[in-house]
Amino acid sequence: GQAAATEAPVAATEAPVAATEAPVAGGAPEACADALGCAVFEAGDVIKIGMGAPMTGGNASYGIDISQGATIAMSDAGDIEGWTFALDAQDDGGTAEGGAAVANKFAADPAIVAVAGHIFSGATAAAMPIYEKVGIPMLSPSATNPPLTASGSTVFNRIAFTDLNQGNNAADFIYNTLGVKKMAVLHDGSDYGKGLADIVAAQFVKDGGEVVIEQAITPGESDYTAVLSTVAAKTPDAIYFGGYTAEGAVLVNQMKTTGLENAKFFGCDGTYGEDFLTRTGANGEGAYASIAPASPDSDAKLTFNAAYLEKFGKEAGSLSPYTWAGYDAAAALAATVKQVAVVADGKLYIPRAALVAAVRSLSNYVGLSGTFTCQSNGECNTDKPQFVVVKDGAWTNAE
Amino acid sequence: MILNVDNISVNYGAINALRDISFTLNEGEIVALIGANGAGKSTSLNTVSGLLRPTTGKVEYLGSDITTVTPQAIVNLGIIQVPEGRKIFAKMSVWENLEMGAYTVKDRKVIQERYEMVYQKFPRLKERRNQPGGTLSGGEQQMLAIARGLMAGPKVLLLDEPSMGLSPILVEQIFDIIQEINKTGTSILLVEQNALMALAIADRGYVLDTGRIVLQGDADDLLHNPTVINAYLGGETTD
Amino acid sequence: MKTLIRQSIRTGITYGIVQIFFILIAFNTMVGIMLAKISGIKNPGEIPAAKFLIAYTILMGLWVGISALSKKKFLPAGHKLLAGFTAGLVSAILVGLLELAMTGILVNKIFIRDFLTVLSFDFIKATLFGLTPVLGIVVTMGAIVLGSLLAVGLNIVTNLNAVQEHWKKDLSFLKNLNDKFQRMIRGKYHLIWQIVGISILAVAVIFIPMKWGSYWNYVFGTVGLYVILGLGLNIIVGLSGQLVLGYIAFFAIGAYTMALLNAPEPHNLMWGFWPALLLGVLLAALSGILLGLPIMRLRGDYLAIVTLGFGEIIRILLKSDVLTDFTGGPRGIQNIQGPMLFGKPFNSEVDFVYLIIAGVLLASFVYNRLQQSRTGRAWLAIREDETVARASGVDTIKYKLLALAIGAAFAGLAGGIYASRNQFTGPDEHALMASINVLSLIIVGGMGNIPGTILGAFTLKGLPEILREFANFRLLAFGALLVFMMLSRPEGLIPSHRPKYDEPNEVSGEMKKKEVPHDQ
Amino acid sequence: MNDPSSLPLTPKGNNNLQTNTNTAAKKLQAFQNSKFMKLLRPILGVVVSLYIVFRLYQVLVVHQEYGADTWTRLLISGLIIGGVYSLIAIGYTLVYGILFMINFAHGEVMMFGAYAGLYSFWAFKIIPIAGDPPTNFLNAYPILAIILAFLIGMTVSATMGFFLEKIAYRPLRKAPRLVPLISAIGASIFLQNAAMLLFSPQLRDVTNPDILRRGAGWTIVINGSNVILPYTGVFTFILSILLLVGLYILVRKSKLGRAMRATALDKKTAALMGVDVDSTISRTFIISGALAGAAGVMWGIHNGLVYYFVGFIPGIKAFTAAVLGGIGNLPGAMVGGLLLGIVESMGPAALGIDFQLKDVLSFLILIFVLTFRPSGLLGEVLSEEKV
Amino acid sequence: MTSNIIQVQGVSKIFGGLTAVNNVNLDIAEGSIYSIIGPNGAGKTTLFNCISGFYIPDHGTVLFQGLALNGRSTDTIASLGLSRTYQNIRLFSNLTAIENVLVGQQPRLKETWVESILQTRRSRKEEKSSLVESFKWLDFVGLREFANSIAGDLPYGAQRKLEIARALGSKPSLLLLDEPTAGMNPQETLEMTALIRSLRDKFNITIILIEHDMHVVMGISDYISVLDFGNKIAEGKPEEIQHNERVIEAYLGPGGAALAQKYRKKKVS
Ligand SMILES: Nc1ncnc2c1ncn2[C@@H]1O[C@H](COP(=O)(O)OP(=O)(O)OP(=O)(O)O)[C@@H](O)[C@H]1O
Ligand SMILES: Nc1ncnc2c1ncn2[C@@H]1O[C@H](COP(=O)(O)OP(=O)(O)OP(=O)(O)O)[C@@H](O)[C@H]1O
Ligand SMILES: [Mg+2]
Ligand SMILES: [Mg+2]
Repeated sequence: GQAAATEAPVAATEAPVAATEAPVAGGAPEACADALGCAVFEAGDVIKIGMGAPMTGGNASYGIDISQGATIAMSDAGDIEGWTFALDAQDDGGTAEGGAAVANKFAADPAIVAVAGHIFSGATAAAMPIYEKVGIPMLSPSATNPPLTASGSTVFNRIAFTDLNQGNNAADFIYNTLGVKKMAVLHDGSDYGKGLADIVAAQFVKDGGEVVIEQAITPGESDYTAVLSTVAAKTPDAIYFGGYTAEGAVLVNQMKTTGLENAKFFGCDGTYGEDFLTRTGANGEGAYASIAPASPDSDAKLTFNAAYLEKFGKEAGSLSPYTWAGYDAAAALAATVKQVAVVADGKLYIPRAALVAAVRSLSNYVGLSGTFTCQSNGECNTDKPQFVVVKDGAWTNAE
Repeated sequence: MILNVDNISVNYGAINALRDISFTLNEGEIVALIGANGAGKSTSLNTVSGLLRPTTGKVEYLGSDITTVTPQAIVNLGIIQVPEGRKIFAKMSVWENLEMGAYTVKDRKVIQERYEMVYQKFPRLKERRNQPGGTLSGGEQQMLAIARGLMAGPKVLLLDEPSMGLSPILVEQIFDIIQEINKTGTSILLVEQNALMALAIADRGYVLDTGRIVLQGDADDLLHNPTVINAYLGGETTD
Repeated sequence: MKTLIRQSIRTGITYGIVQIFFILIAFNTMVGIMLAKISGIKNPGEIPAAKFLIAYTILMGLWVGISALSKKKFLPAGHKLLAGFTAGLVSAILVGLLELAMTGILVNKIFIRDFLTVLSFDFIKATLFGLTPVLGIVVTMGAIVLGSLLAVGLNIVTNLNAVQEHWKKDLSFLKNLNDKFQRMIRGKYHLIWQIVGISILAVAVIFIPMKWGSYWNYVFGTVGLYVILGLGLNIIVGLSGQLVLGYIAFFAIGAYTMALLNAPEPHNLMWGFWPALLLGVLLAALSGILLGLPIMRLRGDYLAIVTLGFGEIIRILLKSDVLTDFTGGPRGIQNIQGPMLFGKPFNSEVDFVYLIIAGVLLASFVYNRLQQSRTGRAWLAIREDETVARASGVDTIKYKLLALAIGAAFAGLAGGIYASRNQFTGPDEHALMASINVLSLIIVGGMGNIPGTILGAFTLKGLPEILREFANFRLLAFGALLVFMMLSRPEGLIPSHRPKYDEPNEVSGEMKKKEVPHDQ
Repeated sequence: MNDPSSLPLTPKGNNNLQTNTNTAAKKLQAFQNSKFMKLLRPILGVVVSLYIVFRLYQVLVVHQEYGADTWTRLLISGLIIGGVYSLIAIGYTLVYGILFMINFAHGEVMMFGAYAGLYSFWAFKIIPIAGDPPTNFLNAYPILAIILAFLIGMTVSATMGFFLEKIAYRPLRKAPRLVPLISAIGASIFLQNAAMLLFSPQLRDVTNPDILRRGAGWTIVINGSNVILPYTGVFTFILSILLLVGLYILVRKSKLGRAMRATALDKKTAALMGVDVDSTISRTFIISGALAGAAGVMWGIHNGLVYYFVGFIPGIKAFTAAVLGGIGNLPGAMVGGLLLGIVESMGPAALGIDFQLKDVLSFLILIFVLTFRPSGLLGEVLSEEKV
Repeated sequence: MTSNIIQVQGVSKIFGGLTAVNNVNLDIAEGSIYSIIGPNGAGKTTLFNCISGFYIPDHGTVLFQGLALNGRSTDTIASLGLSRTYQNIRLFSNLTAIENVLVGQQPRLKETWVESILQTRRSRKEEKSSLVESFKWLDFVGLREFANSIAGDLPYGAQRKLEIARALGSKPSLLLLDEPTAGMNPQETLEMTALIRSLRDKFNITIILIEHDMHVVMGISDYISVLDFGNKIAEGKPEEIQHNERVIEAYLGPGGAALAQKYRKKKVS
């Protein structure tokens, strides 16, 4: 731990309870008097926001991309009377084992006040109980697994778009607005994709439609003609896909050669993005996606995109669809930290319990990827989805 | 002197397998190396072939130093070894094994002639030319090993226990063949457990014991040397 | 002389290429940042100050120089100077050429980042230390040559070769230590020493975890679990010689048995920890036998790929749609409970460390006893030559299945504890890479012995934690270290020895076993 | 020789016979156990076959789920996927056949080949060629561009193969067998991450020349539905057959091939025949690398996506294919690859199970095949070992 | 002593088109030293493989102590008391000599793996006794000093002896030796002959021997069978075989000393 907080050794090695007395002894503000205490920063220290993300392995593009987005948020966040923010992105490989390791590391680091993550649900599930013990609030940009918010955790929140909301609305839209009666439902076998696909399928049947076939594909491949051929044999009017752009684009391309040239493709927020357009080209024309309603191409977003390109040499969104959410999660946390931070005797105190509560009561925070108000269970992005369609090579509003 | 081994020592890790031994082979000679198990006979041959590097001393072939030359280059020079334990390429057919023997020979016609030659010497191999080498009987494998050595057209032939596992009648044939080869101008360094026979056909002999040369001289003299008779001939003599 | 120069040039080219590669992956700024942090700067930013980059460049030069002089202990100083300088210069020229090209990109404002991502203009400027291009290149080359000269000086003054040789040839101090240790606990006062030793160990084991803090407890807990896994796989691969690549499947079976029986979702069975653990161990062993039965005739790599397939089958089934209702699908299972012992619930990392230490001790005990018995020898015989082992009266099928079953049981044990400690398990935990990690750890540590397995587990699971500082260079470094370790110590960090048997003294019945060095 | 009178055996007695017949009864039980082992395989065979027949009956006759058009599509898809697997598997098998070593980094060598192909096409696309309308090198001389891309890809991968062997495997020639495997795994991890850091983790699209557009192909009408036979797929398939035939001739007929086989069987004796073992092994890696490079470029052309992880899954699959066919056996690799491809694409449909389980299916087939033919489909049968 | 320990009844083994062993019958009396000789490729090793269970004969049966061996696995056969050595040495070459012999003891041990873990009294006793025995067998073949050497590093002759020690570990009543003196010099061959003889004399182990060295064969055999092209062409006492025309023609030739004389004459002339 590089943070030179005086209480660092105590907090790092002892159970968190021991932190209670320390700040009080140092003449700290009253807010630090509870069981979780405060994170204390000397002059020149950096306030760290953690992020557990897959930085290596097959899913590294998500971790790298989201952390890059969050990095920009840190420099945009400014300072609290001279104390600046920094992102500490650690590799959790996207797995529970890594998630718990990173969480334990963060929990032992007194300079980490909040975590913008984790990125994958497995890692998040394993990390949650650890943060719970030490009072580090989480704000995940992308962990969408529904039960995460059902376990009664006080620290876990997410700005990821809720699957239930997105799925039910998408099914209604497909059945009612698009008038599709026979649909095939595909997903990539991930908790996100499958979760969404299951919701859509159930709602679609409830609406009165027929799900002609449900199939899971193996992610990471680039030839899905076999699955698509069997899907084609059921002559669906549309295909719903829960998953990400990498596979979604391949599906769209290969639909044209497998007898599905007349079926509509309906994706989700995971398949939305510029990348989908470049990868599908003419094949992508008419493909749908459902996204969290954003202020489309607001000035802030354009600024961000430019900064991202300048800094990382890539168009924002070309590595994953969650860049902006990554920015939002980190930025929202920094903003919340600013709310609760107290400066006294040349030190900065961040009361942990107050921060946990403050994140949970985030309200009407306008980010790049939506406007967030956290519910009591930690769901912060519950707006109705917006439906978009590719028209003349660009995403346009479908309603 | 076609081959001159000068004061070489060879180690396997900590084990000294050869300690300062020297021997020579003259043009057209048969020289026998005899000695108990583990005396270092095979080690000597492997050193000449370049498979092992001596820690001291040198090996000379026709006057030039070949101590650090690679095994394949040594083969190209015409020094061919028929290794101990046959070392047949088990999954290659008899024919392919022979073809490997002629690996360094460029001329197809020469190879063809040599085929005829070895098939004539070992008709059994001709019968079995498409059988995988690994399924041959022990003795058949030994024939193949020798035949494979001949395919290269050696100038110096290093034979490591060529009579091992052969039936008595074949042993006779093998020794006949060795002499025949020798007559066509190939110098032969012969390692044998069958010391009696080896010394019988050899011009000169060396006796190795735990990595040292303990006796050397004319083959006939060695045959009558009481030490040799007791230790290596099992008390048996030819007279 | 000529060969010396040629060798040095070759070294220079090799390391020049390595340095170019490092720059193209921005390893220089990464190291620069670390140097800055070491020197006390708390927030060095994305691109470190020029002095740190210069320091990095000198370090690179030092590396070139050391490498050029390795294995050249007995050269005269002049020759060393020549060799070091040549190598340094050659690599400096190569790096200079790269920087020249980078300057071209900078000056002509070419956007090349689609091909090579890191080459942003800022980065190029930083690599040139913020100086003018010409000056930057000169400084770079100078720094590299300076580094290599430093290496020459170091080489002359100190004996760097000794360090390398130590690493390569003998970790003999470890062996000496062990010998001393053995003598102590078997010698005259062995009882006293044993009591003292055990109490010290017990005190250490009980109190140290309390001091570590939860992060290191977590890390060492994981290491401990991998020791158990390593011992299990050692029985299968190291002793009985069956190359199993899907070993983590048994771990998954243990973990899922624990999860399904003990967690509220999806079945709400709420078994206790201990019965669930026991059942997990048994099921893992059983699945080892079931996997073994049809493939007993397979050898070597055929076995490897089949078991790899088995691992994948288990993983895919766990997350598949068909079994979602039963296994929780891709979401995995949460809220797995810890054990109760003497009325105290286990819920912190520290508690689990004790549990894991107990597991490691149990596994080591079983492993050790088996290895030194008839069973262990039967396995070794199978490993060496299955056909002959069989003809010598070893029921090879029985013993191979036994090895699979016991090895799998170890994995089941580790899996159960793991799931309970993390309170979560999901299908992607049990992917191929995890199996490969276990296999690597037993080979890196030294196959077939307990200390090797422990050291291997520390290396394989501890090293990536230490390498965390390297961020996304972490696995790159890890891969390189894996290759390096194999090249420099192919027998593993602690090579196995064949036990030495003395003829038993029939009167006292005392049996002694000592170790003799042996390369397998 | 020592005095043997104190030896454990009962001298001159018939006790031996006694104890032996006593144990004989017990051993008879063991015998029955082994009989069970022997019956296991036929039973397994019958059960599995019956199940497959039953499922096929259900899918094909009872439900008639898919028509001829679908089956044709599935077959085409399977053959193409299989062709790619074969191409990678050949490289695996070649190295395995010589060093008995699983070159775990083969998939990564292929990945670098794929990047080389990708970048070549990009570069060709940038080079302008005047004309009406103005075009670029890629589309003006597509055949040349493709050949060049292959050459570049194969050179890059061959060089990598060469250095991989030299740095990571050669020093381990005498080490225990698993050691080079771990070294290979380390190399594989290293190369993956090196590519990720060099080229960024982004997924890239390969720009094909227009004549080889992805998705375009010959159209066959079956059951009134258009079945497309994609150009890229056919290209892939033909290329892998050509490379296989060429390689087979090389290994079976050429002197290098014979040296390779001899080296595989016994390095020391091969050296005694005049074979340069080091250079033979180097050349093997160069050839295997070149094949991986070709596979990589091919992968880019047909599948379109290139990223740092692209070699991993095909690498595993290809290895499976090589084993299925009998590892070390070139035609075996081809057969294994094609079979695997077909099982993956047609298997789930034919048996009426989820496509998600296609890998389960292929590994089950692998286990099943190896249960009956322990050395793969075309591997030599080790029925009775000569001792 | 007169009962037949092993009966080979009409055994044939065919490889592809090649009949390696053709309808061979052998009756081998308990306690005898029985040699099988014949030209290279006659089928001797193949016959051994059929007896010891490596090959399943295409025709015929092998009865061991009245029990049919057909189709039994080699480990079962070994536990019945039939051990062998190999023409091409097959030791566990990375294990020490003593460990090799310990493995040879496997069929007589009863210790189960559970007992191994718990180290019950029985298992400790058994471990100890098997170690004692192994050392005695090593002593017997003269390899006591090599007990803790790696088997693969031993000299060739020592490896052959070690194979015998390993085979003896299971207290066999029948021992098959495939060319035990191959690669040994005459002196060592004499020692080996004495060793084989003492095995029979002291421990009543029946021995079947394949050998090309006629000194050995004629010196110690009670009875000899001759194979040629898979067929048994002759059998009888050593003296009978030595003078059998057909055997001399197919196999024996003029004999070692006579041969040597022949060459020496050639050389002199
Ligand atoms: N690879 C090896 N590793 C260690 N020691 C070895 C090795 N090869 C041979 N030795 C040892 O070196 C010594 C000489 O062995 P060598 O094989 O040369 O003997 P030899 O005279 O050919 O014996 P034989 O008649 O048994 O073939 C022996 O003590 C042997 O144990
Ligand atoms: N597995 C096999 N496949 C094909 N042919 C074989 C096989 N095993 C042995 N043979 C052939 O059967 C014949 C008999 O072989 P065997 O090994 O029994 O001979 P042998 O009598 O032991 O000869 P030697 O004294 O030379 O060892 C040989 O011609 C051999 O080539
Ligand atoms: Mg020898
Ligand atoms: Mg034989």
